[in-house]
Amino acid sequence: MTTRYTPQELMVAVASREIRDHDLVFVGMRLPILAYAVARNGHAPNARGLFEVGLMRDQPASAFLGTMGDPPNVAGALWATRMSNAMALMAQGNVDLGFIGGAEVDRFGNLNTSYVGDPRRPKVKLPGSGGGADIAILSRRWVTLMSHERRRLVDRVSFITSPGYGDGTARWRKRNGILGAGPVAIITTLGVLRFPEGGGEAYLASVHPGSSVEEVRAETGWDLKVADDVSETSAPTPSELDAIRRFDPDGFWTHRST
Amino acid sequence: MTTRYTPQELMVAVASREIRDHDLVFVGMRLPILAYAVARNGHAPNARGLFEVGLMRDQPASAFLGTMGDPPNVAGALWATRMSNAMALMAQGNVDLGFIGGAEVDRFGNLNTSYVGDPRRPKVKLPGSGGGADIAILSRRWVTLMSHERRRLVDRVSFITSPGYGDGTARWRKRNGILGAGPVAIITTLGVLRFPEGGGEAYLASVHPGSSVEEVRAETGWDLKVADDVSETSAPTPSELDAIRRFDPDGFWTHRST
Amino acid sequence: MAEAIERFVPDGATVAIGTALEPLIPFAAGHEMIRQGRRDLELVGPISDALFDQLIGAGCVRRVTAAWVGNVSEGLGHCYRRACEDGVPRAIEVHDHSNFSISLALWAAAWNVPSLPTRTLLGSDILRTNPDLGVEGGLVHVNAVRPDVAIVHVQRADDLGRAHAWGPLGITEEAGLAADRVIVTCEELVDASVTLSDPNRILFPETKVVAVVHEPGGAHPSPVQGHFKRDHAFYRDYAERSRSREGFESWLKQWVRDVNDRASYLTNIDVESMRIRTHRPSVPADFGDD
Amino acid sequence: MAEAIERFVPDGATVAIGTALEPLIPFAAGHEMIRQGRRDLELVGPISDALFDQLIGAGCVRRVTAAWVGNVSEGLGHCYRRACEDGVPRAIEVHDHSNFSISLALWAAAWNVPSLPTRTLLGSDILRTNPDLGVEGGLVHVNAVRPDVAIVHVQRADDLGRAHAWGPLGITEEAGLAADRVIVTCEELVDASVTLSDPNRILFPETKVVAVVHEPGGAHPSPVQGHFKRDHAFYRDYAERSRSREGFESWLKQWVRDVNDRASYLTNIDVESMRIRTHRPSVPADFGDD
Repeated sequence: MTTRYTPQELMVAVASREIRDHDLVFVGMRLPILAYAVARNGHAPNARGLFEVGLMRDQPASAFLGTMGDPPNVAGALWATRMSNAMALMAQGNVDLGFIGGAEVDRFGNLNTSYVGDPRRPKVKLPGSGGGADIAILSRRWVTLMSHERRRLVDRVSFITSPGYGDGTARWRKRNGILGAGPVAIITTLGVLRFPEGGGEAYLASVHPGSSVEEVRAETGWDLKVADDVSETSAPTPSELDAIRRFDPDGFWTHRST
Repeated sequence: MTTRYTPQELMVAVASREIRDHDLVFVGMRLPILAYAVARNGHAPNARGLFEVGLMRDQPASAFLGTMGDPPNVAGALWATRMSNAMALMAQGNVDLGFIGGAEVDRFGNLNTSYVGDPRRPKVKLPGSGGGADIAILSRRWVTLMSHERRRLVDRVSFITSPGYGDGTARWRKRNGILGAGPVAIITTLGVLRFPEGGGEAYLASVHPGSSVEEVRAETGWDLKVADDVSETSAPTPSELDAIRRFDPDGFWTHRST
Repeated sequence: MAEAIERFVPDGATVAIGTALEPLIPFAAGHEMIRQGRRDLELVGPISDALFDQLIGAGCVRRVTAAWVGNVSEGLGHCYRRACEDGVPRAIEVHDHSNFSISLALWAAAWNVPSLPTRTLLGSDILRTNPDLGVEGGLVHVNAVRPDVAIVHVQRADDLGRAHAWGPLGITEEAGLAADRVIVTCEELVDASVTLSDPNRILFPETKVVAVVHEPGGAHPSPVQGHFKRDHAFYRDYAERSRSREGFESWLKQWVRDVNDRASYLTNIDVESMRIRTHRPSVPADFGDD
Repeated sequence: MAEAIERFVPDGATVAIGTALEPLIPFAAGHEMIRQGRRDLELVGPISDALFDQLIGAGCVRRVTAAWVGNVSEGLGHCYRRACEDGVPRAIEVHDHSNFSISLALWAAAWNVPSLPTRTLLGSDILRTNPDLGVEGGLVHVNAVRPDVAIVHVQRADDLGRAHAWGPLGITEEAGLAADRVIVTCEELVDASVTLSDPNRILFPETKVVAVVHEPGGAHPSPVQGHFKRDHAFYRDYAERSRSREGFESWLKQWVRDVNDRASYLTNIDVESMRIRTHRPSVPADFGDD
């Protein structure tokens, strides 16, 4: 018997595995909130979540969250404070892992959530950084989640909102004075892209069940490198799915028809 | 019938008269706490007091205060916060009047509360600035209270902790980028010294009952100018004395033997 | 409310609003600005969950100084897109920030310094588009942003301006300190004995507060700890209808222009289904002094 | 207490202590440092009401980074004077600050920037003596001060490090954020259900807190809102006896060296006369969420 799951549920499960026990995680919104809940209920019982709205938690909220500022995320919090205090911890290198959503990502892991086209007369005005730039620059390592579409995975973003490895040259982050080590994974609806040690260009590390290397490459806007040992992404375990469905009972974030 | 009062009681009464109605007063410690209480109970019922420990009050505390952080000063406060927030208001020019205690003051109103002699090997190490330098620089106008002794009112302080009018040259404060207008009075145990409009050198404006211009000049470490219209300082009124004795019932600050 | 907005939010004002991020957004105050036809505002905030989008769509806005403008649970801000991409209903200027940098811009104003340094934004193209950000000595310098007025919604306040809010506060404290004046809207108008029972929870010095408006439900559809859940469906409906200019106009007519005030607005909402019914009272702190 | 000081306050450490100014001074922790013969400490604080003076007199201190060192109700710090003027019992280095600038030094560390700008101290000779202050572009730049450890006394905390303090907080918050680690001493050790009932009153992220010590009366003679008045007479006695080196030594023997711990110390105090007996409970905030 195989368990059915949505691409978003798989993404949440994969994202949750990026969280190590005892990590302080800058959680962000949407799927990462679920990923934090899954990890905390599974392999990372000592992780803590930090939310830019001004919250720290251990246990995930006991009810569905539309935003990180929803009342269930506040009840039982370990700290309710100002945003600048949460940012202070990240600026000190205390945040082990951050999650960032993106509209566009490029081969060097740079995210654009600001402008498609000329910022003075944009083709598309995206909402902006929010905390994305802060996380990309100040967290120790970070992960982005994205729908895998050719228009979203582009060769070079026209506007770097949240810097990955910049132009891909060696030590670009260091030369720019950036504290954190940079992105470690791009988790998409089709697969998982990773970066070489020390950063640089993304490569395909695993393909989700039901997709293929060829499909992933076709949906990627540059000539995507593929790991020699490219594998199939492990499907969500039953306990991961249990946790996901507990925290998103109506499939609001995970697009499950209930 | 004359009412007897101590020099400190007179100083408090004089200091209280510097507070205008609706002023936000950076209160400080010791006699100014009493001065605030007297003003608020008398001619300045809409004044508010700000304390660097992190408090704002309207009514003076209902019991004796040994320090601004004593529990009666907190109960009923309008705001209990961080010091940097109180300082923010002062940096914005919201503080109308500040009080500073001093060990030494000079003819240009500069205060030394740091070092007598070479700072590297001081003859006397005084406690330091506390909030004094902040008040001297950031409050709109300020007043100092001091025992009138030749060793305390000196020609030039060797160390400017809290700047008055510097070297006394025109626009010294402006040239140094200092926001506030500077000291307006030095209230001593013998008289009141004031400054010309726009700052500069202190002159004797009034002499306390029982003292004289000659005594004041003899106890001052420079050739003190005397106002043409030098007057006698008005004695504390009965209602001023009432208030002083209510807030310092044992004469702790005002040296009254009870 | 009408009087507070009329007196303290003139055309052209720089207005910090929605400073707690997703909770406590003063929608009622924002809608009153729209009804009064306010023009040329500069909006200042971290993220804005739909309120900035509405003010932009209504043509009230000249400049946005913010980290994010959209609809947190739904995504893009359609009015924001139209204004930036097509100048509809009018072109706006955008001063891009990150969440951290907008906070620092307000702390700079609160402490009255021209700018504050930070390590965030290094390597980001946000540095290229916002003239209020500079790089020197390997650090980003964030210029002060001083709002003329900060508008906050809180759980309770007294009529002398002592406001209590709880839950995450985002950039509320620095916005209030940086602003020349503060307008407070509140769920409950309480006696001073309540606010002064806990001076640590008072957000701002009362010397900054120029108006207190008792406006229950004034933050709907955003959540208010202890009072209201977030109305996700309302945000979804707004996102869908505001996709087109016509849809937005019809939404605006229904929820703002054809409504006299917040009390009337609330008659069109199923308030009871949004109300929080559980209670989790904080354990009191004892301010005993003698 | 002994274990917390032993483990987390090594010789040579930079220690922020007494950060709420006059209230909540962790005297018990300071006395334990003296008993353990700690050496070469750098003390960081705003004003210190006698505790710095005692640590200096006991020879524990290499450097003082502070705005004011003395005895707030009595005046001069006699041990501080002897150390600065005569090098007794040892010479100390002084990094002079104002209250505002020491706060900014800690905010700089909390935000991990080399310095923060300010308009205070312009025109003050403090700029001449403290190498951590510079002037450029018409502003003073205050270098970051990062304590190895901040020690705070609070009204209540749980054993996982969530600390509630109330009343004025001075520079406590920035000291805790700036420090690598925080030691909390508390009047009451409470269940997590108490601290988590009010997350807004939690001072620091628990990730900074390395030790919680239940130490009732641990701030005597400084005041603790809701628990203890300030013991003015005790400060006066200390001021008088510490005038001479011998007097200080005898004071130190009586109150620190010949005392095993805070519980023994308190048997020599008329604790009951210092205890606050009135109650002024704060009105709860409702964190209801559903």
